[in-house]
Amino acid sequence: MITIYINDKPYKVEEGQTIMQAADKVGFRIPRLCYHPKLSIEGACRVCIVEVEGAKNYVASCAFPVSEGMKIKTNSEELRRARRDIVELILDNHPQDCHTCERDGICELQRLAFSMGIRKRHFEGERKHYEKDLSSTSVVRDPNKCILCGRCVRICSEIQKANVLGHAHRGFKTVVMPAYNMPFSESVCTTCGQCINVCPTAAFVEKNYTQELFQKLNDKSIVKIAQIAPSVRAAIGEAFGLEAGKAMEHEIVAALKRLGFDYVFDTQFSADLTIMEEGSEFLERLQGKGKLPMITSCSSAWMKCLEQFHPDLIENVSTAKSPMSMMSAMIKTYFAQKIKRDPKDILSVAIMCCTAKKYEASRPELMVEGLPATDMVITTREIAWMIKSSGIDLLDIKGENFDEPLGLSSGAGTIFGTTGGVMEAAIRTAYELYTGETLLDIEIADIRGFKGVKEGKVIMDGKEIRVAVAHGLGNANEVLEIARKDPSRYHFIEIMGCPGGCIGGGGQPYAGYNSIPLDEECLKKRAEALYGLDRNKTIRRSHENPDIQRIYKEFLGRPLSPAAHKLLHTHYKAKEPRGIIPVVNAVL
Amino acid sequence: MPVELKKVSKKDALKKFMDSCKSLPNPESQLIAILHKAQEINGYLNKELMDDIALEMNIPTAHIWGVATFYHYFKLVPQGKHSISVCLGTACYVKGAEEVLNTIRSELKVNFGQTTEDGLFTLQEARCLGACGLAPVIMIDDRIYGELTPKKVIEILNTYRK
Amino acid sequence: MPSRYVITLCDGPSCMHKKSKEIEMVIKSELEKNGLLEKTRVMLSGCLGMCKKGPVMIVNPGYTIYGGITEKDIPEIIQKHLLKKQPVARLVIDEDHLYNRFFRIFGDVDFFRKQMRITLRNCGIMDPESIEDYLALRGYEALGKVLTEMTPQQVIAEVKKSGLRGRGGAGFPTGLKWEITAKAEGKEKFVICNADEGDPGAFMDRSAIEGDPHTVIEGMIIGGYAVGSSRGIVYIRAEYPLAVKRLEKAIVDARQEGFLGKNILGSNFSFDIEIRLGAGAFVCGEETALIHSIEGSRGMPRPRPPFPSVSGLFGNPTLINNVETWANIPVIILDGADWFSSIGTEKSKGTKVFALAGKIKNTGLVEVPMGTTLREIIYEIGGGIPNNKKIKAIQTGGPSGGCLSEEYLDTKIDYESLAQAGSIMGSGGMIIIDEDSCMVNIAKFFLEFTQNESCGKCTPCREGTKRMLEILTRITEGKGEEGDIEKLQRLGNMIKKSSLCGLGQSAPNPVLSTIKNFRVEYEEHIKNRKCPAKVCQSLFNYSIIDKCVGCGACKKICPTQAISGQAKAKHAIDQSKCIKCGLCFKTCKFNAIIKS
Amino acid sequence: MLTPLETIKKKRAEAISRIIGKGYLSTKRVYVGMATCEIAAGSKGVMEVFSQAIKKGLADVYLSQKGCAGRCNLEPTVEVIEEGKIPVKYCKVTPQMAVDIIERHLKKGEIIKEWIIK
Repeated sequence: MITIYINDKPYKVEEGQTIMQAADKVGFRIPRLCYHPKLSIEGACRVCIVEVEGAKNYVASCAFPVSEGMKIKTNSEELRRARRDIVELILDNHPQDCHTCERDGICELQRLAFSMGIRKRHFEGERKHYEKDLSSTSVVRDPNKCILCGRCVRICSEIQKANVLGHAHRGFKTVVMPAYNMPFSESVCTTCGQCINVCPTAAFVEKNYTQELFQKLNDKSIVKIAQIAPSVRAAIGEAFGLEAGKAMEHEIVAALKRLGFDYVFDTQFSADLTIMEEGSEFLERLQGKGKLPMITSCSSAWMKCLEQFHPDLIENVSTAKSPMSMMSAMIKTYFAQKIKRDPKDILSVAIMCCTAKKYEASRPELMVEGLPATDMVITTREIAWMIKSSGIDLLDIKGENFDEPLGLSSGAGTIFGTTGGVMEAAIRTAYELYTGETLLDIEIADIRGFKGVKEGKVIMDGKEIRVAVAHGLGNANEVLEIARKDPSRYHFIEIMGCPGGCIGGGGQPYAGYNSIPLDEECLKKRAEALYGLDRNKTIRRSHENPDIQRIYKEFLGRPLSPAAHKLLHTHYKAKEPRGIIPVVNAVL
Repeated sequence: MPVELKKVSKKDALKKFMDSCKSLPNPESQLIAILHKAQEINGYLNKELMDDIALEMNIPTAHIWGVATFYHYFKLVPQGKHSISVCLGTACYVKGAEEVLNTIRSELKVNFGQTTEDGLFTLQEARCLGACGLAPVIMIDDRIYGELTPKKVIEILNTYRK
Repeated sequence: MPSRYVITLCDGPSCMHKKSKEIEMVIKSELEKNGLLEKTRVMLSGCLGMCKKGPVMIVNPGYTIYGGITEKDIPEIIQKHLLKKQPVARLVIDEDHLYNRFFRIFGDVDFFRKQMRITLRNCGIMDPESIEDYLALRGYEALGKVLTEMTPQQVIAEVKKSGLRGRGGAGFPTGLKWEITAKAEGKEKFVICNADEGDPGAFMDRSAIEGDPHTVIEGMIIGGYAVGSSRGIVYIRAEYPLAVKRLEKAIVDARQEGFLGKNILGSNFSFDIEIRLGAGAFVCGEETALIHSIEGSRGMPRPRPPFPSVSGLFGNPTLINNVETWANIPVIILDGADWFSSIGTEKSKGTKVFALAGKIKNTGLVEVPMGTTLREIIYEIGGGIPNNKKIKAIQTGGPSGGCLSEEYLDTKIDYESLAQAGSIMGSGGMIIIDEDSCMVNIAKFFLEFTQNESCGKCTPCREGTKRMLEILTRITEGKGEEGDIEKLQRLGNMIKKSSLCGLGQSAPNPVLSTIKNFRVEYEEHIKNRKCPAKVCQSLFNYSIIDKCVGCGACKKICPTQAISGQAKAKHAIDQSKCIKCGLCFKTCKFNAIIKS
Repeated sequence: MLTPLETIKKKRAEAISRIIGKGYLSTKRVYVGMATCEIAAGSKGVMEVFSQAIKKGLADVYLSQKGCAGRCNLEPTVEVIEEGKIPVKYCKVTPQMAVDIIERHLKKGEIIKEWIIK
């Protein structure tokens, strides 16, 4: 322990940390902007500057290490003014359209400006003017709102390792963009939306479909059906000011009904369906029909990543569609028949934690009966806004149940929303299908938690089944490298495109006033909400779900049947442009 | 077709250079040298070349693009037959580089980074050509012209127009 | 028949006084006695610069210098040295400072006489593409000495003792940097020569490499030996093709002679050098940006610590010095730290090269001992201001430096005094500004440069310099507002203290120093809408006075047809058409066009 | 075995004798500035004049290029050096002047005073 002085008072702090880390622990939250605990230190915004006695200039507290006897000032008059001026300079080159901006009220820059006390502007001048990129199905890029903190560039290269974004040009003309300033839709963007999560402003936002949806919800001639992904319920409360970790299952169902949906189904049901198909596929592969290790295919960002960055592994990936697309396929066939409606008259809306699902919905190979299976994908953020905008009080609403016959789910379907969940759910069912016995100890600790790459094993009938779980595309790359080098190391690999799995998806609520995007504590609470829902269920294995048994009996036959193949399975192919994952991370 | 042939050999030359880079320690650090080479071969950098470099050297295209746009030296559009660099170093500035520049601008009707309509000249700014004793100077291709006046500049430009 | 020996006898005033004439007579008679007169040339030379040890003579080939000789010593020298090829050791002196040779050729010219050439000692007197020329000038001897007689620790101690400080701008003690790098742990270590000289108007690095590339190479090898590195990199501007070519050749030659490569000169020390080209980014002179550029990335700086000496290229300890710093090393090793530290001021030792430019008679590169005053440089070396104009300001340190007014002329050149005066040593640009220049415009010029070269990473530099430039621009356009000076100062001070790297931290210097030293000019622009030097185009008009004879030359050259008038009658300028290009003003032979 | 320092000294002796072998001592030495700045000022043409003259039989002249001595405003510069005599430094040399230097100075020993750097 060493002693440092902050604003003249001594504090004992640990050595080897930065001024910012030390100050955080003793109760000084130095203002910051480009800093993110999960990303490399950029030191670019200069908002977190402090005075250090003996240093000629201010130092960036995010990068400067503490040392014995260091005397730090975080709030001197001159420093406050410098910091204020820096934030003003950012504002001076930023559109002044806060009241019409999507991030109004939840914008980090806006909060920062307020807390700096910027009430008068001194240095206004030329502002940047660039084209918005609206080409992507999922992410809208607006360079005018970009303040060049570089968080998106870092998350894209360091965590997701997709390297889609980079700084281009220099100086005042610096812009964050994909290579060649190409439209997002033509780039190697996996549409994961993590850039949106970390962006402090509205330089990245999801492609917004709320207006279209409002319009359709008023259309009396069609049947409006919603499905809700597991992790939406784990996070939507945050958008309404609740602490992370409060599950809002029945409340959303009720809210969606009030918004005008005729039926609200649960993507967890189709998660169970996925387990039936994927589990059976895995057992087939285990018996020599198909390549091992088998890799999951639920995550849309991962699937785009696979096609662009790992086309050599396409055959290893399960052909099972994602739960969303299975649900949509069932809505437009099985359910359409049940309610005797032409699938053309059905609007299938998926409420997802994810921006990549917007891309998945546009994949032509997922069409059913010549129609898009999913008509619209709405993120947690969008639906939260719609609920607020419609004056529906989510916090004080009487909960309702999902509709039948696609609303009942097992606990296995619930935990799909967190990293390791698909694997755990799969093991619960595969074990029984393989051994004929019920797996009793169904909570598999090895593959829970937020370690980048997790490994586990189960013994099925004396056979050791080795599995791996990775979340975030960077970790995915790592686990795939291991598997490439040693193909027999794993039998089954779960990959989720986003850090933490779907609960950390690119469409989840923005971080609150005092929290940071992708904060691990927050992810833990969201995961715990899902694990809690699982624990409270009596049915915790997908194959035990009676509605799953019913749909096979009435409609699909059995897992991997021709009908199931037609509606619940798909295929992937290598995509251009081909992306590069650098061997050495030279991008830092 | 001869045009096609030429294209292939350009690619080959670059490939050969990249192969030699790969045998060095930290090959990815040779990116700037590779871009220099690509520009030398092709006159400017285009998407096709940068894509090739990305795949060959295992460097993301966004990174290559970031580097190519960061440095003044790299050109992203086809260049004129002759490149005119106007030195805007201090010595030249003090001795009237601005006048020279304005003359060239109005004479050729181009700005920095632009190429004349006839494709003959591309105008560029230079930091310091290291010929301060001759200020103000311009460099056309590899040749330096010094102690310029607006009149002299026009005469020089005319010699390239013939 | 060509001579086998050449004896050069110093004929300088001091040696003359010590009887060199008499010695010459003795030499000739001794040669005759030994039958060597035909095969030997005896010559007198100008001062060889070793007056204290005079009389001095040099025997070639071999470049053996004898000092303090008397008539009595001659027979011994002739017999032993010329006949038996054994130099007379007791008379041989090592006093021949490397820097003296330059003056044997150039010492009679005022411009050079006041200078002292250490780093540029060979520039202009040797063929830069000949390693033989360099060897003849005691090249690589320092390397030999280091490898034979000194441990790495001793080399570092010597450099520390010399008091040498980084010549790239900030003046960090070189020996300390070496020591930190030597102590740092890493898989491998790197030695880098920063030759990304980018200050507009400064070209000493180019000149040094073009004139004497081996010195830099030798310095780097010694540095590599001292810190335990085997990989050297020269990062050089692509805009310097000739320097690159000469450096490449020098490296190949040095390799061939065994000065680079494995087991240099039979020692167990190995070292090699590669060249990396820049691609036109001023900010790459900043060491962390330079490292990123070598790594193949955008040349953007990163926060320090960690310093490159601890974690630099590819995360390894990296020693970075600039060209001029490296060029000092061989001299320090050969002539000793004591000698080196006897030159200069208390805190700044040795010499500094300046690129003298602007409104001065003798433009060029000058190398002077630290402690020389600005006045000496400008008037005694530079020859003063041409056309009887008055000096207005001295700009040092390039775009990172400041403008000093006339009252600072007696400032002694060293890191501290220049900083105290409000400028910096920088890499050594020195621009002389006369009364015809507008200081606001000069400040704008430099800020335009740094603003254009800002990498765009940190907010203060990226956005702040832009705003400062906007304010300056409006001042020069006559649209300045009350409070603009204060805004410039507020922004400038904030940028100085808050920016990430040296570029941003020094970018406001030209503005702040001109406000400090020439505030009246700013006020004239803002309050009275006047440019006292008549440079800012918006603040004056061209008009034709009665001196006009109506020759029509102005009318002919005017690009916008703004001038009208009958032949042989006074012409007039239509102000609404005039774009103030100044062509008419330059063309008029009768001084009939004035700025008002 | 030689120490590195001895090796260097040996190499130096060899280098000097090679230089002398090229005629360094017994002739007039002509140095033409060939740095970027000098070339920009036209020194290539000057160099050409000297080297052509030697090719065509101009004897007793040792021609070498050199770096820049720092006299920017006087470039191109040419030095004519004879051991024992004060070196002669010409400035702003044009190819035509180079011809004159050959004819008057190198061949006849006349120092052309008006072209000398002062």
